[in-house]
Amino acid sequence: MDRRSFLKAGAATTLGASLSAGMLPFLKVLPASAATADTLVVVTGTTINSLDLHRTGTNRPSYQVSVNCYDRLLTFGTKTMPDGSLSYDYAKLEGELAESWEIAPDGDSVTFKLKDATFWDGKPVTAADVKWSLDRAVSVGGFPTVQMKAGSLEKPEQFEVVDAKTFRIKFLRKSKLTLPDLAVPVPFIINSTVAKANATEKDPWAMEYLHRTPAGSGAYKVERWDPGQQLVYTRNDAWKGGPLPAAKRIIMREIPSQSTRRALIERGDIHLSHDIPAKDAKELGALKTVKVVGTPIENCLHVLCTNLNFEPFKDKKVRQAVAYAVPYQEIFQNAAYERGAPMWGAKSAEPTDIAWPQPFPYSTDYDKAKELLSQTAFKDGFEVPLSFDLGTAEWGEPTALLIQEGLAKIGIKATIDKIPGANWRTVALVEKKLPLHLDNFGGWLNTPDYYFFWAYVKGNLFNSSNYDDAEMMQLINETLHMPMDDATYAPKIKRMIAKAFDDVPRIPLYQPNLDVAMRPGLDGYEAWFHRMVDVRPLTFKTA
Amino acid sequence: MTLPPKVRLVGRRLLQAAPALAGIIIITFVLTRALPGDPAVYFAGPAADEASIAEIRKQLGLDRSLPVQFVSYLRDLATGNLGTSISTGQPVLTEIVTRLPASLELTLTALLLAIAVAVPLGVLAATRPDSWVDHLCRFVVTAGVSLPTFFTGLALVYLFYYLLGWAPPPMGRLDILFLPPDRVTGFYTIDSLLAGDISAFGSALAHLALPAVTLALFTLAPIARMTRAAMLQVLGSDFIRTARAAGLSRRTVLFGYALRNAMLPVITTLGMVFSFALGANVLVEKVFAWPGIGSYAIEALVVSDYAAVQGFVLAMALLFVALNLLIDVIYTLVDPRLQLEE
Amino acid sequence: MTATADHSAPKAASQRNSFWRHFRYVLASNPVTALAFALFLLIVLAAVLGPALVPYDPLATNGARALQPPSWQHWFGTDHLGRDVFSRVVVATRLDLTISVAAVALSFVAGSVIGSLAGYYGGWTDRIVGRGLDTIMAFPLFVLAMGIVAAAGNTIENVIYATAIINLPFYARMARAEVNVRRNAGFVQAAKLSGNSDLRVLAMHIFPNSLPPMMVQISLNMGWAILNAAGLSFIGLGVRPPTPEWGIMVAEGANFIVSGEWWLALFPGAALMLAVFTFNLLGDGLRDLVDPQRRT
Amino acid sequence: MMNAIPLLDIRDLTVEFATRNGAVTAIERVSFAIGKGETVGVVGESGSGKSVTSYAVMRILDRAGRIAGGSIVFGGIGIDKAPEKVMTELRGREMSMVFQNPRAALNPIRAIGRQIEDVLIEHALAVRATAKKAAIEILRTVKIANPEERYHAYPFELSGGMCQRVVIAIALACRPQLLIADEPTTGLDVTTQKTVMDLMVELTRERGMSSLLITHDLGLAAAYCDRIVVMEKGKVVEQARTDSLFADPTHPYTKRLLRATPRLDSQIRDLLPEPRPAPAILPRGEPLLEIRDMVKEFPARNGSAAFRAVDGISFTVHQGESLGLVGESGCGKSTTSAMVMRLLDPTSGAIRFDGTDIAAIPAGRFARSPERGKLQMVFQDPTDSLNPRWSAFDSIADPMYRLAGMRRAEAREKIESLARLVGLPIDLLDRFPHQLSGGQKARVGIARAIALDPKLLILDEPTAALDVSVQAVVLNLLADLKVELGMSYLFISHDLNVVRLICDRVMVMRQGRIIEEGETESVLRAPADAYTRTLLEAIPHPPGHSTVHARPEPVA
Repeated sequence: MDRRSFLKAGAATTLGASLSAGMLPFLKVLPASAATADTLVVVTGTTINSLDLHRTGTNRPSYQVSVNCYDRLLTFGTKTMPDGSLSYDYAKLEGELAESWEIAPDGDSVTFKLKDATFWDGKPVTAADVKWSLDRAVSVGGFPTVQMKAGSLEKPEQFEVVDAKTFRIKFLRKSKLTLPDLAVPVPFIINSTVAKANATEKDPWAMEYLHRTPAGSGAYKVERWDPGQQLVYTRNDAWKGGPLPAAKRIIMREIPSQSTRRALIERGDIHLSHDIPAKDAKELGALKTVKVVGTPIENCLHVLCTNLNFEPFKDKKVRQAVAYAVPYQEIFQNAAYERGAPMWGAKSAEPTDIAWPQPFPYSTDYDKAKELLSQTAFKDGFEVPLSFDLGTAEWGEPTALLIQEGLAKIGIKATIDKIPGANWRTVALVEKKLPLHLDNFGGWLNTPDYYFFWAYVKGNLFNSSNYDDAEMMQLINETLHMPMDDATYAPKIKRMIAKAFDDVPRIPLYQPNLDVAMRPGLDGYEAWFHRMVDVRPLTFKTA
Repeated sequence: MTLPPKVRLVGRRLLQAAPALAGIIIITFVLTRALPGDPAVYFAGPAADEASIAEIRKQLGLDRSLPVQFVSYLRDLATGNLGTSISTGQPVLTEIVTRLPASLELTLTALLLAIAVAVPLGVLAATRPDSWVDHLCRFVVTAGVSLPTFFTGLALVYLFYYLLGWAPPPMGRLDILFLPPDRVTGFYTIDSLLAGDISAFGSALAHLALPAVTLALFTLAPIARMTRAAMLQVLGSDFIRTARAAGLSRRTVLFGYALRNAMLPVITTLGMVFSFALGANVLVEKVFAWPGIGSYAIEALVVSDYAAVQGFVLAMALLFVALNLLIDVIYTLVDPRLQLEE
Repeated sequence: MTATADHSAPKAASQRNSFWRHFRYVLASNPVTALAFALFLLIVLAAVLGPALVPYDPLATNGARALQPPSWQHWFGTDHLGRDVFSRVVVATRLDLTISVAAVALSFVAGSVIGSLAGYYGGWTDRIVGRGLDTIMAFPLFVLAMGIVAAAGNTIENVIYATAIINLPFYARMARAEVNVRRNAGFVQAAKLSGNSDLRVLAMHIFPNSLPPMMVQISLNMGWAILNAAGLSFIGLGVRPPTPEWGIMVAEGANFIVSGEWWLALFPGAALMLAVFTFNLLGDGLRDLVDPQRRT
Repeated sequence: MMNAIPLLDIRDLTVEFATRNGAVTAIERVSFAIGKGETVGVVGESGSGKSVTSYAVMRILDRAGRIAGGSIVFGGIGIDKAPEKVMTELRGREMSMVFQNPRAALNPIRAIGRQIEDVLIEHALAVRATAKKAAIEILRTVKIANPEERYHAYPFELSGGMCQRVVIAIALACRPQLLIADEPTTGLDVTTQKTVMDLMVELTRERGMSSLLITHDLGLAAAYCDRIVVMEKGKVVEQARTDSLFADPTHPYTKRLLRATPRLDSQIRDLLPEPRPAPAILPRGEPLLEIRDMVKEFPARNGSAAFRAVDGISFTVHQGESLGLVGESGCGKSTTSAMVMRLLDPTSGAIRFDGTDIAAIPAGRFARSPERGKLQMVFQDPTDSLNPRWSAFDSIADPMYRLAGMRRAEAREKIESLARLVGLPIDLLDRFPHQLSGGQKARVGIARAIALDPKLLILDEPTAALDVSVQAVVLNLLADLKVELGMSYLFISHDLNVVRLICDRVMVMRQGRIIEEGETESVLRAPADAYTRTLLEAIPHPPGHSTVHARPEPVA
C-alpha cells in the first residue's frame, strides 16, 4: 500500500478523516472517535447570533438553541412520511415538560401537570419557572410577543401557578392555535432562579445573561459557543423531556460556503448538512454514500408577489396575466430541481378541498396572458423591477431570470434587482414597497387560516402585496381561532382559497422542500416546521 | 546615532496618523449610517410590528439626529465601547479581539510564504534581466496576481481537498475534534506549540496551508516585482561597482550589499502588500470558513451591522497605523539615513 | 554609466519613427510582452465585436439544455439555465472592460489633478492631500469598496465610483511624486522664465513628463479594477443578473464546482484571469517602452 | 625609457557592447602600458572610451560589454580571459579602483569602517577580531580625523571629500600594486579636489604603487601624471611623457584639446582651433541690476536651525558688463541667481532691475510681468533644462508665445534667425532633446534665453556639463552674443579660469557673503582674501602658455 492510497483509504473510512500529510498526528485520535458515535458533526450555512430566542435581534438560526437546549410545556409528535422519512406531526401534541394537561370543562383554561424534571443545575422545574418564562415571552416585545399573541397568549395575567407542579393558562378566547403555539420554539422554559439571580433593574428578564448562557432543562447543554464558527452541545444525561439522545456531543459547525458544505458531506467528513440547496439534494440523493431527506415544508410557498400599491398590479387582470406568463415548469426544473411540490395547473378554478398549500388554477399560457393584458390599460406592456432577497438567491435568482424571460414574452420588461438580506426585511416586508418580488413565507402553525392571516391581511408583516379585501379579512378573522372540525370552517377556507385563486396578489410557484443530507448511518432525523435541526433524536451507527 | 531622533521620528509618525484616524472615524460613521437596511427592523425580528420597531429604534438611539448620534458614538469610542454586533450578538470589541489573531495568523503566514518565494525569485530575475528566467518569473508572479483569490481558493479546495484528499476540510482553523490551544498569542500554530500539543499544531498548520497559499499567490507579484526592480537599480549603482572593484565575492556583493539596499523599497512595499492582503483576506476567509475579521466584515456589511462594521474598520485602521509604524521603525533600523531626512 | 550611452549619437529619424522602432524592439526582445499586446488586442476585439459575433443570445435560457458540458455546440458548456457560457463569457468582456476603464479613467483624472497640485505646491496643500489619501489608504481597500457600494446602492455606476475611489490614492501619490521630482527641474524653471504661469507650467511641462510612469500604473490598475469589480460581484454587489459579468459568473459557478460542473466557473474565471494577466503584463511591457534607460 | 616589464600591459584591447543594433565597439585596439611606480593619465572627452578601458582592466564591464580582442597582462598574468574567481582575488588585493561621485560609490547603509573591514576580510588580511583595528588604522592613513569615531559613520554623514578618502581607503586597504582612479575629483569642489589628489599621490608614491588616472581634465593629468595617453572615440591617438605632450603634441586632436583647455593666461579666442579677433568690449553703462542687502533665510525645520543661504549681499551689474560670481558648492550662489531671476522670493532686500523694484513682485506672479522677458537665464545642465517632450523649436518658441504673444508662423522666422545666431543647424529644430548632442542642447538653451532680446542674462555654470572643446565654442558664442545683442551677464561659476575668460568683474562668495569683489584681472592676480587665494591655488593648470599651436616644434 503506497502512501497515497493509504491516505485515501484513511479518508474514506471514518469521521473527520481529513488527512493531509501535515495532519498525520491526527491519526492517533481517529480510532477512538470512530469506535463510538458519541460525537456528531452537523454543518449549516448560517450563523447563530444568540442563545436566547427572546432577545431582540436574535436571528432564525439561533432558534435551534431553544429547540435543543430548552424544553417547552408541549411538543409535537412524530409521523412517518410516505417516503419513510420522519416529520413532526401537527395533529399530535405531546408533553415535553408537561406530564399531562387538561382543558377546563368551561373551555376557558388549560391546566398542566409538570413532569419531575430538573434543570441542569439540579433544581426541579416548577410552575413558577414556567410562569416566569411565559411572562417573559409575552412581555419582552418584538417577535416572541407577536408569536405568543398568535396563540392568544398575550398577558402575564393569563398564566397562573397553581402549585409547584401545576400550572394553568387562562384563555383570552377559545382558539385552536393556543395549544400548538405552546409547542413552537418561543415559549421555552427557563431556570428562573438562575435568570433572576442575573437580572438587573435595567434588565429584569436577564436578557444579557441568557444571551450567552442558557439555563434550561433541555436535552443538550451548550459546551462552547464560538460565534460565527461553531456551537458545541453536550448531552444532559438527566433529561426528562423525551428519550435520552444517543450522541453525547454534537458540534454545529457554520460553513458559509455552500460548495464546501457539499464537499464535506460528500466526502463523509461530517454527519449531517442542514438545509442544502435543491440541486445538491437532487444530485446527492443519487449517491450511495449520502442519504438525502427532503420534506415539503408545511404551510410554505415560494411565490411571486405583485404589489397592489403599484399601478399595473392594481388591476386584477394584470395580475392574472402575469400568473399565466410564469414559466412554472422551467422554474420547477431549473430553480427547484424538482424538489418540492408543483403549485400550478389546477384544473378547476374552485378549490376541491381545504388542503393548503394546493395548486392554483394557472399554468404557462402566453396567449391567454397576452389576451388578459390586452384587456387592461397596459396592453403594450410596462416596465417593472423584479426583486428578490440576495439571501435566497439559490432559488431566487434562476426563478427571477426565468420569470423575467416569461414576462418579456407578453411585453412586460422586468429588471432584476437583488436586495441584500439586511435590506430585504425593511423594503419588502416593513415598508412593502417592492412592486414585484419573490417571497418564501411559511407559517409555523399548519393551518390555512394562519397562512392567510399573515399573508393576506392588510398591514400584517408578510402581506408584502398590500392586499386588502374586506371579505378576505372577514373570512380570516372568522376562521383563525375556529376549531378545524367546525362545520363552517371548510366552506370558509374554500372561499378564502378561491379568492386567492382569483385575485392572485401572490402567485405560487411551488412548495419548497427542506432538504437535508446525511451520512447513511445517521438515523432519527425529523423535519420540523421551524426548519431547525432537532439534534435530540439523531443517532449514528458506525459500520 | 542616538535614540532621541528615532523616538521623535516615531512620535511624528504617530502624530501624522492622527488626522487620518480622525478621517477614518468620520468616514466610517457616515458610511455605516448610509448603509441600507434598518437595524431596528432587523433587531425587531420577524413578525414585529411598527410599534415594536419604533421602540427598538429609540432603544438603539437611531431616532436621534446624526450629529447627536456621532457625539454619542465618539463618547462610546473613548470608553472603549464599540457596541454590540447584531449578527453574532457579541460585543464588537470581543469579536475583534478573538478574530483578529486568526486573520493576522493567516495574513502573516501568507506574507512570510510570499516573501520566502518572491524575494529569491526577484533576485534571480534581477541578476539575469531579460533572460528566460526573468520572463518565467514575471510570468509566474503575474499569473498569481491575476487570479481572483476566491477563484484560486475554490480551485485549491476542489483539487486538494475534494479530489485528492490531501488537505483538511476547509472549515476553520483546527480540525473539529481539536479544542483550540490555550490562548497566549491567539495564533493557533504558536499557541499549540507553547502548549506542547504537537497534533494540534499539525492540524492548525494543515488548515492554514491552503488559505495561506491562496493569499500568498496573490501577494507574490508585488513583492517579486519590487525586489526585481530594486535589485536591478541597486546592482546598477556605483557602490556595487566599488564593491566589485574591491574584490568582494559575488555572494557578498549580491546579498551583503545589493540585497540589503534593495530591501528598503521592498519593506515599504510590504506595508502596501499587507493592506492588499487584508483586503483579499475578506474573500479568502469566506471561501475557507476562516473565523477571521474579514469574513466577519462581509457578514456585518450584508446585514448592515453598524457597530460591527465600524469596529472592524477602526480596528483595521489602527492595525495599519501600527503596521506602518513598525515598517518605519524597521526602515529606520535598516537605513541610517532616515534620521536626517526632513 | 555604460559606454553605449556615450555612443548615442543623435539620429535623424523623427520621434514617431523611433517610437515604432523601439516598440518593435521591445516586442521582439520580450516574447511575454508581445503576447500581452496580442492578448490585449483580442480582448478589445471581444469587447467591441463580441456581442455581434457570439453564437447564442447570452441571456436566452433553455431549460432543456441546462448544465451541458462543453461540446461542439456549446464550446464552454451551458449554465444552470441552459445559457451558453461561451457567449456569456465573450459578451461579458465589454462590461468588465467598461467598468475598469471608466473607474481607472476617473481615478486617473482626479488622482492626477490632486496629486499634481499637491506635488507642485507642497506645503499645506500637500499635507492636506497627503492626510486625505492616508485616510483612504488606511482602509482595507476592498472592504472600503464594499462599504461604498453597499451604502451608495447596488449599481454598476457605484461599483465604478467605488473602484475609482480606492484607486485614487495610487495615482495621486504617483502624480505627486513625479511632479515633485520635476518641480525644480531646469526645464521647469526655464518654462517659468518663458512666462508660463504656475498652472500652465504644471499642465504643459511637468505633467506630460510624468505620464509615462503613470501609464504603467494605469495598465496595472486596469487588471486590479477588473478583479475588484469581480470580487464585488462575487459577494453579490454591483452587477445585476442576468447581465453577464465574469465575477458574478465565477461566483455562481463556484457552487457548481463540487457537483462536477466545473465549466461554469472555470471559463469565466479563466477569462477574468486572462484579462487581468494581460493588463499586468502590458504594464510591464509599457514600462519597458517608456523606460528611458532601456531606450538607447 | 619604459621599464623592461610593465606592471600592466594592454595590447590591442577591443571592447564591444551588445546593443539592439548589434555589437558596438566602445574601444578599439587600445594599447598602452604602466610601469612599476608609474602614474599614467588617460585623457579624453566623453565617449572617448577611457572609462571603458579601465573597467575592462578591472573586468567589471556591464553584462552587455565584453572584451572582443587584444590582451591585458597584469604582473605577468593574462587577465583578459582570467576566470571570475581569479579576478575576485586580484581585485582589491592587487589592483583596485577609485571612482567619481564618491558618495554614491559607498554602500549607503553600511558604516564605512565595516566596508573597509569587508575588503580586508575578503582578502584574508584580517579576521573579524582584528579587522576593526586594521580598518581604523587605514582610516588614519587616509587622514581621516577621529578614525575611531568615523569608523561608525555612514556615507551620508560625511562630506564628499571625506567619502572619497574612504573610497581611497577601501581601494588601498590591501596594498594593491595598481590603483585606477576614474575621474576621482569630478563633483568635488576645487579645494577638496586638490587635497584628495595630493593624498592619493602621496600614498601611491609612499607605497611604490603604479596608478592610472582617468580624467577629462588636462590640467589635472598634467599635474599628477608621468605619462599621458590621449583617447578619442575609443582609440588612443597619442601617448607621451607629460612634459613632451604639452610641449609638443603631435595629433591634431591633442592639439585641439590642449587649446580648448583654459589656462592661466589664455584669452577666450585662444580656446578655438582657428584664431579669431577678440570680441569687442562694450562700454560699461548705467547700473542695470542693483542688489541691496539681499537675504534669504530658510526657516527652521524639524530640529534643524534656520539657515541663511544668502546673508545680506549687495552688488551691481552695469549695462554691457559681465559680472562673475564665483564660489564653491553651498556658498549661496544658486540661491542668489534664483532670487535675481525672480524664481524665489528673498527674505529681505531690494532688487532693482532696469529702474523697477522687481523684488516687490512675488515670484509666483513674475512670470506674467513685462520685466520677465528682459531677465533671462541659461541653465547649468542643457539636458535638464529642456523639456524632453518638446522639440527644439517648441522650446525656443515658448517664451515668444507666452511673453511676446507671437503665433507659430510669426515665430518661425525669428527662431530660424536665432538658430543661425547660436550656430544651430535649422534642420535640427524639429528634433527632441534626446536626439541632440550636448553642445546642440546648450545652443537651444541659449537661443531660448535670448529669444526676447533680454537685457540681463544669468549664466548659471553654462558649460559645466560640457566637454572642454564644446565649452570653448559655447564660451566664445556667449562672448559674441553679448556684444551683438548688447546684453549684460551675471556669470555664475565655480571655475575661476572660465570666469576670467568672460567677465570684467568678479565676486567671490562664501557662506552666503561676498568676500571679495573687483576687476577680474586684479582679483586673480592679487587676491586680497585668503580664501580666494586657496581657490586659485587649487586649480590645476596645464603647463606652458596659450600659444601652443604657434610654438616651434621642439626636439623630443
